[in-house]
Amino acid sequence: MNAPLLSVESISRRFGGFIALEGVTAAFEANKVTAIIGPNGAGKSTFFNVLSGVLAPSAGSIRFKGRDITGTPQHRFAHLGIARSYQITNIFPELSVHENVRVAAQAFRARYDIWRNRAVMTELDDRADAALAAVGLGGRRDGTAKFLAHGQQRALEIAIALVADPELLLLDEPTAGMGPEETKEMVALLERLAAERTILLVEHKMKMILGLSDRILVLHHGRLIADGSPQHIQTDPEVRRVYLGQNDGYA
Amino acid sequence: MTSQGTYSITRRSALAGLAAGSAALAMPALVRAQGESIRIGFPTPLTGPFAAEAKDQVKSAELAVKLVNDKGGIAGRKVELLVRDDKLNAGEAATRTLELIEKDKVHAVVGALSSAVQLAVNEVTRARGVIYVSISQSDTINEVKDFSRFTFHEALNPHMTTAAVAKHTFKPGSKIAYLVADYAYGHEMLRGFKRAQAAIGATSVGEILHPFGAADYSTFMPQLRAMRPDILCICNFGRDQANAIKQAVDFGMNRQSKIVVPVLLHNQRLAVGPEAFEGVVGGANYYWGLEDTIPSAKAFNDAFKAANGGAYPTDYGAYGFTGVSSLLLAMAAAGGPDTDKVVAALEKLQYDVAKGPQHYRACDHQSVQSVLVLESKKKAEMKNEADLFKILAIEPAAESILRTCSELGFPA
Amino acid sequence: MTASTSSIASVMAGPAGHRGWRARLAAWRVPLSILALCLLPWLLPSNALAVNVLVYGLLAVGYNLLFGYTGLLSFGHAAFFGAGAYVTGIAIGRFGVPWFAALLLGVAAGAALAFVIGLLSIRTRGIYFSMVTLALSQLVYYTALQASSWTGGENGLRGFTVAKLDILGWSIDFLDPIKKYYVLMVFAAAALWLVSRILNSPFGAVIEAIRENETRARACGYDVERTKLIAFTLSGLICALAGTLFALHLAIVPLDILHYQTSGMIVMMTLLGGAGSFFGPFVGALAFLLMEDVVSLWTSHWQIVVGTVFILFVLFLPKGIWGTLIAWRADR
Amino acid sequence: MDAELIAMQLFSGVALGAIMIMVALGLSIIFGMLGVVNFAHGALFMVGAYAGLWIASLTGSFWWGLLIAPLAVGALGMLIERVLIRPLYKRSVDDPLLLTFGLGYVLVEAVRILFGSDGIPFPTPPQLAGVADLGIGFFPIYRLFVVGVVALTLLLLWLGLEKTKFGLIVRAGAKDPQIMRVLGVDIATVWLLVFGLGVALTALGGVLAAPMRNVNPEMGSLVLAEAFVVTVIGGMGSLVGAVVAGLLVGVAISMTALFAPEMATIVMFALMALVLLVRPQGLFGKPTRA
Repeated sequence: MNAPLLSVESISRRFGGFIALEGVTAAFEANKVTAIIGPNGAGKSTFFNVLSGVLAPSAGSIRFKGRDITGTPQHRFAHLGIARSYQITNIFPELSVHENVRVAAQAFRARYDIWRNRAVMTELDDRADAALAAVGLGGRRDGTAKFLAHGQQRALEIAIALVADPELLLLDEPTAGMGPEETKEMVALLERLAAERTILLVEHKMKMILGLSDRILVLHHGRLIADGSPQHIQTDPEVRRVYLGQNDGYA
Repeated sequence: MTSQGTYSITRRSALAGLAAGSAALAMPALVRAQGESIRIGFPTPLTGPFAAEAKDQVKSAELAVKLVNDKGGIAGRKVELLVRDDKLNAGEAATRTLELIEKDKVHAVVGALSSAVQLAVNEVTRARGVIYVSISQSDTINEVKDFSRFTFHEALNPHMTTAAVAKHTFKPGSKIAYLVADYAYGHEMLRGFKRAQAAIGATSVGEILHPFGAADYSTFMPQLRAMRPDILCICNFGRDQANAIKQAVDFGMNRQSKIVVPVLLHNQRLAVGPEAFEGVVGGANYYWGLEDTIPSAKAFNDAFKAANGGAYPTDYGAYGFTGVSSLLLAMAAAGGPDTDKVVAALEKLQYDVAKGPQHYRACDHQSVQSVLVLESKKKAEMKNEADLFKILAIEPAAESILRTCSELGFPA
Repeated sequence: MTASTSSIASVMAGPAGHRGWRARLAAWRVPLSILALCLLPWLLPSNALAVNVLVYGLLAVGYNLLFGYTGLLSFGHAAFFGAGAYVTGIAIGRFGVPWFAALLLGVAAGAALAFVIGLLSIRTRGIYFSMVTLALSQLVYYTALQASSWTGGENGLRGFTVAKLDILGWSIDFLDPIKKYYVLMVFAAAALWLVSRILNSPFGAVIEAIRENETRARACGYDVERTKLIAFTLSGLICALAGTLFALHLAIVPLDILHYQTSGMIVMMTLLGGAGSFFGPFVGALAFLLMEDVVSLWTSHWQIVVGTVFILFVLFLPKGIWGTLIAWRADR
Repeated sequence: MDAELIAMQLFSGVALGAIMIMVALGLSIIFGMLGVVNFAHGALFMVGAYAGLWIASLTGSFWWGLLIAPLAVGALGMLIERVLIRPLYKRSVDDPLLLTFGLGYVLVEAVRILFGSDGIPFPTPPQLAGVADLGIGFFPIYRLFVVGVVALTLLLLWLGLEKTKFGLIVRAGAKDPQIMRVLGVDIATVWLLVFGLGVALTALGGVLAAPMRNVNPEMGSLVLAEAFVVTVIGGMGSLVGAVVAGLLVGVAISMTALFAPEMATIVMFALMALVLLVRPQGLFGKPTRA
């Protein structure tokens, strides 16, 4: 087994008296697609927020490329090589589609430069255009982001994450709220991405996960109750018990 | 049960208020400058807490102008009053004064109610060599630092009022407590009272500085009561004074002590009512009741009442009249608005326009004048709505009640 | 969340839609502004009003950098305006510092104060941010009131009239209203150029991104707090410059300019013109002051007119005068 | 410093806090439910005082003014909510704030036009005039009455919130506005009533304050600043917070008045800055996330 890209060591997260995550330990190898599933309230979002630096764990540690990054401020994560998308569409609504991605690319070039004209940084424009093309939004570059269709906004969000050229891509329900047609396009996009990047995703749509993932983690009540290949997870009795009665899409 | 009229807004009923509102729409401020006329700028706080005083000032100043114009103006030229709202804001006042000087080309400026506004106008007129007759009460303006050859002070200052009030209320051995607004004007009043207190041989039992512009004084009252003073000196102004007096009375301070203020304000007394002010003693530049003893006061009252539907002139309103009148008298003596000549004429002027003889002192241009000491009447003793005060004493005009020129920093 | 995003919608001369004429307008915005400022004294009823438009317009421009572009509703910008004015006045009046050095000192002091207040307030959000800035600026107000030996207290700061300006051997009569206007305008123009430059810079893109979506900006790798602090300081710096110009112009510093009502007025002007647009704040300051000037000559109840106009703007023209014009033009 | 004076000072601080609580409660309840920062709240306090005076002068009795003015001004508040504020709910939080800021100007000026710009006397009701001996010192009977009215109002408010269906909805809504939609409550009506209630509370504060501080058009501006300080210290939207912070600020002011009287105003801003730096959401506020 290779050295893992990302590993978490018995992390917990409490909100007051409520324990959202407890003692989760896992390691993620490079160039694999891993899905995290679990019923509502299982702690998936908390887990994701801890992995992307939004929340610091109450206990435990996170290592990325062998380095301890526990407690690193969130904005540093992008620079480490961890980018994420959100469950609820999270873009810059009043900016143009192109500017949404360009400003994301700019984070690695100039953050506090108040003097130069940003128009001269043409390579950022090119990178933004490339990222937009990769998600199939090349034709909409000059539109205002808030006027995009829902599916296109989701794609834009991935472009924003992608332009950072991250080693680890965290996708929180990338197909949330999408119709079948849009979902199909998104799955195709994810498959293309999976060929070249390490991806962690939270998803509800089981069929999609089973087709896409190399490995699945199952969270329940903040604990990791199963970890293994899709085939293994499908037959795990614990998982079956947890999902009994609420097998939405779980076939 | 309370009788009808205890809670009364009859004095400014809604309808009267509406009338006043529409009258304000037709303010005289729009009078356009003409080539031949002599123009006098008049910044005053038409909006804000002293709007009532300001409106009285405008009426009085207009009366002074009208009386002169009725007699053919000055050297055959009509006099024009350009009223501007300074909003009780020094920056606004300075801007309006600049406009008056630069655009309306006024020959002189009269006005300002607050000390900050007065000092701002003074700064602008001083730099540009424009005559300014100030009608705001402050000690600061007398000092050499803010002296302008072109500025004359028609108003009393705290030094004068406190000296006069103390003379008629403090006694040797009196125990005096002070409640003082914590800003320059408050400190000036305190300084004046304490100087008089030392001269008379009274003693201070405590001083409390309160934040300028406070609405509630209840937290100071237990301490003041505990001091057990014979006299409580409330050294603040306007709304602060009205609230402080009212709350002191609520706490029963008036039963154990005499309440004394440097300046007893006509309009504040109206705004607060006779009950709270009953027996309060304070100084004033003018009260219409002077007409019994002073002929010029009678003439002013009559002219004012005739011009304003029978309304009586007020203390701060009278400043508008005496200030503008003294300027116009000097202009008449100088034969026109030429600045140097008018300054020379003002320096020589002896005038009696509403309150007995006055003149401007040479060193600081302070008007030497009498100070009235008034006591607020009981409701039962009031003969009419305007019968507010009893004149306890008139401290006659004399340079001896001013700070000396050398004390103010002027070369001997 | 904090931003008045709806009000700002599509106002920005940003790259979205209708790029042609808006991009051209954006490219020419500094020369156009300077041209308008050059004409101002000849279009307005008085020079004093023209200088006020210049000073308050610049103040609103500085404020707009924070409110319109970064999306932070500060209620404490009077503090930076006042700090610039007081420090300039004290430097000239008490220490005899040459006017230009005093101006620089005033700007530096305002920026430093903004940095400190920013440092304390940035970590609060939304309405709490507005309230903390309000509270801290009121502390500045009371400090100035108490430190009367330095500031003149309630009487205001006086005694620093600059009658003549010596610039490279030239002597300019600074009491001459027109000459004074153009001298002050040079500084305002320089500040406008600086603001335009900031808005065009990479940093300008970052603050807009933060206004649009703070969470997203953070996930993109931007240190949101630090960026806001820099924006806050720059905004304070421009407002402090407006304060120094105000002090040089009036030769007094009234205590009232530190009061929170001044902060409220800045917000009103910015909104009236159009937050988040380059020209908006100046248009707002012009409209506000002209309205106040004209209406207060007509009636002493000018506040009811100003208040009503403001309510109508919030209800029906939330993009402000300039923003509405731009949006209307964009729909053609 | 003798103990009686300190006890007296504490008591006057509590009495001072009572009026602040009335104003801050209305501000907080409106913010908590509607998310509206009401900058016209001080002006409505002043309108309450004038309404009380007007009604008292019509009826010849303070008591009618005390009873009717809050209801009348509360109705005015509902009108304001319905006509001016409701169109803004879909917009950013800044918009109602800015609108009410302008509304404050309009209300103050309207009162100046109707009643003149200088103040009007508002005598203490004769039944409540005079001072009472508290054992530790003398205190105006009227101020004791004010403390009593505020306490009674708080009690009624508490009962209303705890024991009635409307109270249940308000409490649920203040915790999480989303839940109201889920429950299928007619939010528009609830918001209308809550706004009216908040305004009525501040108007009651205005009528109560009038006999202590006189009545003038600017009386609301200082009160607004105090109410903001109290609400923010307590935590915007928290009713318990408004009460606790009101008492805290009142006592802080009265204690400052004893030891450094000239700092009595600045102390509340300093207190607010301090609280926010340590606890950005206020003492009882919910943490906010952007």
